[in-house]
Amino acid sequence: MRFALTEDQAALRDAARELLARECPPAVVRKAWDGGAGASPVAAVWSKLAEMGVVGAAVPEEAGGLGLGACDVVPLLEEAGRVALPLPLVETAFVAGPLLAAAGDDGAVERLLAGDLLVACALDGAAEVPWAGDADLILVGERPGGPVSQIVGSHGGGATAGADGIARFGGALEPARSIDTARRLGVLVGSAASASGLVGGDDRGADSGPGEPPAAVEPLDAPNEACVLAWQRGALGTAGQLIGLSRALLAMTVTYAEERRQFGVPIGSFQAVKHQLANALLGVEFAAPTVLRAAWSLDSGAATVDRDVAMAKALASEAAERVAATALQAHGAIAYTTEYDLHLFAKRVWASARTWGDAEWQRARVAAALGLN
Amino acid sequence: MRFALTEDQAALRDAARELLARECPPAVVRKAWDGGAGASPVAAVWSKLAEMGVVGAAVPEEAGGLGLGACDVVPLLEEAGRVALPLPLVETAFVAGPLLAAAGDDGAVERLLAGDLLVACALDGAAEVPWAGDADLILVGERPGGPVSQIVGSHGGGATAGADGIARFGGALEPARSIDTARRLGVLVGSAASASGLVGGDDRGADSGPGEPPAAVEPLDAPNEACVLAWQRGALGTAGQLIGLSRALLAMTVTYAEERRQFGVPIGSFQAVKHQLANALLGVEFAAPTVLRAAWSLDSGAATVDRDVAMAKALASEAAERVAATALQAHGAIAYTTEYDLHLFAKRVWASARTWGDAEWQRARVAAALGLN
Amino acid sequence: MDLTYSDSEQAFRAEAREWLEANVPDGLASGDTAEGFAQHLEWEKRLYEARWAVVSWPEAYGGREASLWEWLIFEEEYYRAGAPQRVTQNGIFLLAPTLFDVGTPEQQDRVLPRMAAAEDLWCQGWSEPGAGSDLAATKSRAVRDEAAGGWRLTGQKTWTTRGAFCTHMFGLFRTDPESERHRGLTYFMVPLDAAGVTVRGFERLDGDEGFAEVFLEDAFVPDDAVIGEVDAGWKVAMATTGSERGLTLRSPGRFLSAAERLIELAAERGEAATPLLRDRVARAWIDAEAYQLFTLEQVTTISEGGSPGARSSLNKIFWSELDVRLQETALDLLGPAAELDGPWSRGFLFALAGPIYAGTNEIQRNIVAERLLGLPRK
Amino acid sequence: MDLTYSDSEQAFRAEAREWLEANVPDGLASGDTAEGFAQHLEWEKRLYEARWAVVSWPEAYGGREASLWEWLIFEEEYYRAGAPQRVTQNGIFLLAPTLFDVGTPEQQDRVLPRMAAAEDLWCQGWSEPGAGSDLAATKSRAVRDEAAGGWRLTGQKTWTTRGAFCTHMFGLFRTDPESERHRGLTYFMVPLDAAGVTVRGFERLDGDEGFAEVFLEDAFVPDDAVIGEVDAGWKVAMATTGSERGLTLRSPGRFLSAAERLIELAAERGEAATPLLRDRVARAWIDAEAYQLFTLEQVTTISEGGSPGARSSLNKIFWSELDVRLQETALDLLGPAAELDGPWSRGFLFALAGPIYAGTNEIQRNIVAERLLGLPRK
Repeated sequence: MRFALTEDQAALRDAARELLARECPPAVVRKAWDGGAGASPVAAVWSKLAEMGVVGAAVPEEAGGLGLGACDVVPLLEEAGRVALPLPLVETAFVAGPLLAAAGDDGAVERLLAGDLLVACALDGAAEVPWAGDADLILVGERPGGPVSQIVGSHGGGATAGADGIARFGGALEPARSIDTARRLGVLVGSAASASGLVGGDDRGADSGPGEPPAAVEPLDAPNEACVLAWQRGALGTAGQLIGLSRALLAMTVTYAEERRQFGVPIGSFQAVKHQLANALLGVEFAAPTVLRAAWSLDSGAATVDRDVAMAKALASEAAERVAATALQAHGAIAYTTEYDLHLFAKRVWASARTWGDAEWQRARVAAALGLN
Repeated sequence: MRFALTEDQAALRDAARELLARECPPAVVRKAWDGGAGASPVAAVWSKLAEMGVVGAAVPEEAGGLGLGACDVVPLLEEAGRVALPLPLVETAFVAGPLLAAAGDDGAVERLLAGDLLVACALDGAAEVPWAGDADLILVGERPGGPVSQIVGSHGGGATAGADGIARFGGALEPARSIDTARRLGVLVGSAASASGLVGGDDRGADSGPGEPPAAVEPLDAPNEACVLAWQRGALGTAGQLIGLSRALLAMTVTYAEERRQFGVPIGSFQAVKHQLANALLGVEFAAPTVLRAAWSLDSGAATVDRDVAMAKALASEAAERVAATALQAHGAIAYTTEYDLHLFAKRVWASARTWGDAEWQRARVAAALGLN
Repeated sequence: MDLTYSDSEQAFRAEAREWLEANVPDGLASGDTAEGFAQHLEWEKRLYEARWAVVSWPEAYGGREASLWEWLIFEEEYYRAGAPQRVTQNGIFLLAPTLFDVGTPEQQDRVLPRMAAAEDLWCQGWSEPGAGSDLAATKSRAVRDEAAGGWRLTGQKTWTTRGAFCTHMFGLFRTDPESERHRGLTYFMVPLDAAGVTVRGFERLDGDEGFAEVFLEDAFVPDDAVIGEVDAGWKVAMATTGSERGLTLRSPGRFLSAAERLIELAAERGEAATPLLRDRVARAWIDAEAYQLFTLEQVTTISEGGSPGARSSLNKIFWSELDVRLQETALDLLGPAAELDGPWSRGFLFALAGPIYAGTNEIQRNIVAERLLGLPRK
Repeated sequence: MDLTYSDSEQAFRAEAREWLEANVPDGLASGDTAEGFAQHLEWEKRLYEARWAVVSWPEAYGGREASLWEWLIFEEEYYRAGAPQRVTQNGIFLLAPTLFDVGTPEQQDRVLPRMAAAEDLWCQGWSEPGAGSDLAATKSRAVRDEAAGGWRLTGQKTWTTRGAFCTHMFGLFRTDPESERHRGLTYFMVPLDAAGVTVRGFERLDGDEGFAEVFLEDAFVPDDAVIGEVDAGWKVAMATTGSERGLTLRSPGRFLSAAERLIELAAERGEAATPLLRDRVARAWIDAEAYQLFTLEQVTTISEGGSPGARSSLNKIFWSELDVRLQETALDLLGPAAELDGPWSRGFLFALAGPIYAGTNEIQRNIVAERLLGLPRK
């Protein structure tokens, strides 16, 4: 029994942290708000992550990746959260990487490893697709009614950017404005329905319902099990990112509370501020171990993995939302402006807490696993 | 439009407050913990309330009462809460008084007015009957599935105390220990079922299901409408009591926080204590007007009365539970002893918040009224 | 106890409802953008022409001398009709009550009619970079210019709502350079086109240019720009916060109508509106009702000559936190669609300001604890 | 990362489970009543005889030299088996760690075996009427009696758990009469049958006589009753709170087993367990799991030579508030039956003490803010 990162895991995480701190300060995040993944300093961050092996970290060694497990990768995703990385690292590196490899799509994997493939996911039947505006490939699927998630795949193919791949959906994907502009949100028009008609994995031969899949959509040749794992990685990776976002928001707020003086003292010396921040920290510190445990469950093929991932995402979502609210309140008016960096992190929290299953939905999965429904 | 007590209402309330402060200090409440309603100073409180007209306040004038409405009586019940009156004033004066009058049971009304009749209620199908140990008459009924409450009646008759009347239920009523011993809890044995077989009001002729009513149970000859109103008065009166209990707990805690010094200052000067108490007050101050409004709705026969009562009980229950928790925490260890008076009030809160419909159940009624289910 | 409206109040409601139904415009851009602000000004002028801009003011200034009850009714109808935000509100709700209380007749006649007609547009100049919650830390100063018969203002105000679109500002300046904290401050009115005044707009959380910084460098204002006594600005500013007109009552109508929209949203969301979410919707509606009832109690008190005093802090805490909970519930009903820039996400971001501005809720809780409960300051 | 138990740990678990299944008694009265305490003492002696009383202690003192992991396993099995409360716990978890750290070998040999065997029964004497949260306000004093080779203790201790049933007390006394606050305090062990000591039991919230006041009047204790240096009692007492053995880890097993019982209760309640209540049950279970995982992290740190330090305050806040939420959920599941004096209402009343004792959660939050987040004290 040893519940802590290995030295190797910690070293890799520290290297990623260092790279991201250097390459992706808030000024770079702001570039993505305006120009997306293609904006020059943003694209460079992705290249460096690819060079370092982070983008291909979860791709099996035989497919050219680092072949790392969730216990290795989730700490990296926390680091991505810590800088509010304005790129789909969870979706590309953690969801798509192993899934495309499982589907045997060597071409896509090669591009992914080279840093030439950005992936967006809409795996819960929702019409909103974060990162769609920058994606070369979009994974579409349905939120599971039962305990096992189905993954539905479609890849745009070709090295062209988003628009081309999207056109092949048949349906239209219209750009939409997220509160977090960096997320380059797209909305599948007329297509929560049409997307959910595209059943992939082992079910792809089944009757696909009223909407025939548009010809250009290629089902993903991945086994059901790989699809289930991909969904779990998406939720878990997002939970990890939320932990990182929370830690960044807390750090920012503590620094401000030490510096900002009102009534002749630092505002951080007021007990009301102290206790609010203590509560915020409490949420994060008790969510973080559940995230790491879920990673272990995923890596070790534990029977409880679905429940463990659900618990982790539920706690991480709630913790991050509390941190965001507390951070804003402790800052006061200054954080209510977009000139201050806090909003870059807080908006990512508000958006991602509700994707990959929000807290209540994930708790319901836990309840089901406990026989409570 | 004028949302405040009239001068008369305020004067009556003040008179009751004065009487109760004088006659029912915590030392008297403690007597009831040991000896129930019969203990000498406790019985005297009831006599004085009867003399003052409080016990018969809601009985129509033509039946010998004061003929007052809910807007007059609810403030009195708040005062009863303020001293943690260890007697079933809500049940006797507010639920039973007008109901027995509506049923034309002159004998019972007469005894009630004279202060010779204590009434317990189990109107929600629960087996637990607060105040049963002291009751001369027990009203039994079912919690409504729909928006209209059914009242099921049975009176013990005779001037004898609880045990005799109870025996006439057919089923057994066994004494049970409540966390609030003053409530003289009884449990209907084998009889959530048998009690709910006794359908009263207009439905009393209907098939009463598998369990025939025991012969000794006399259905109450009151119209359905009177039964519905009785249920509403029970929930509303309890809400009022909870407001009074909350105010007493708050006052007690503020006094202590001013006096108790730790770290060289009054503990009430710590911002953490201040904000917890401010939150507790907030709950009470926003619950109280909903209680008064529900009283108005009852008196004016508003179509929204059921919703208004539900909202009042929900908010008053939650507010009181928060106050009780805050009061205990702010006091610390001293309030965790039965030698200190706080527990007399807190335990009444914990018990009565969950009778006459707890907060969640009452909110569900509001949701139903809003078309939310 | 009487929870019914009189015939004349009901007639007032009917008149307001009818007019609003016929006149409320649709699809205005946000009033906190340059384009939207212009659109909202047109609406303000329409309100003024129909005498709905300042219902509780004297007729001479464009009002209807409405009672507080009628004001509440109007607000209820206003929100019920989904009418636009009031871009004039900081003048009407913050400056005007002070002028009614302590302004000279000349000041009232000069300022109020143009304010009502949305000819002069007022923003507040309370906060400074170093003075947010701690308003008494105000550093901006006013130096006497005896020769010119006025004052020269220097300093920086910030987080000034819609400052970039307004024509005038009111706020506190330190007139006694030796003074500290609450003493030696004076309440000024400043035209933003005065020489030495620079306004820079900047973005709020929702991306609208709703804030401004106002830089003053030796900007001249005449003596009649001072409200109340020189050096007594703190008292002047605070006097009206607890008073009738300066109650800064957030209209219950706002939250009641938001709760109704939330109920509609829950209905639209069908199965996605789980029992837990429906319970939260019911809570939001109940809280809006409780807020309404609390307000009715307060208005009764005021109508009978009382003052809400520190109880207005309860008011502020409750509405601002109720608003956040309500908007959060909407986002959770929307799920993944919550991040779309739209009315609900904007409502959420807007609500987040509530617990911060007009005295943070931490300050308000101190007031509740110390002034209502009587807990010791130290 | 390795979340599996070794073969020997699994064997340890199996042995503990088997023994507990065969030996755990049923239907003991509360250990906080005179009758129940006697019953619990019998249980303690049985635990001791089977060497389960103090698993982590050296074999010489009746332990098994169990690792922290094994201790966690034992606790998990203990709660899983529904075994009785440990009436000896204040000695074992509060005094013993201090003796292991700074006691003399003579003190260890004299005190620990009898503590393990439940022959001496220890209660704590921290709080005084004027010193609750503010332990440094301790007024009870010890005066040197050079001739007799010891100290004379005078003062009053209170809120002493099970004091009326114990034989010994440990606590702080002021040995330097000139000293203030944390200085000049000394850590003493006091036999409660010493001349000059009077114990008065009184009721806790649940009606059990679980508390006592201890009055000392010139009670004599010899020099070997002092733990650590004279006047260094504060340091002695605090040193072990952050250390391994004095971690005062609340065993995760306790909350995991309570959460399991809650799930059973929800099942029993059928329809009355609404979706909202079921969600709260799931929350309680999730929180208990999170607490378990947090503890595993802490034990990993400690096993590798680290110290949890101020992080143990996170621990205290979390378990105590989780416990209250869990018990409240049970009461809400029970509805009108919640007021019955029974295991759940007692569990609720017991849980309410959690945020108060062992440093109120207000104090703990200060520690978290100041020592973990680094916020300024003043």
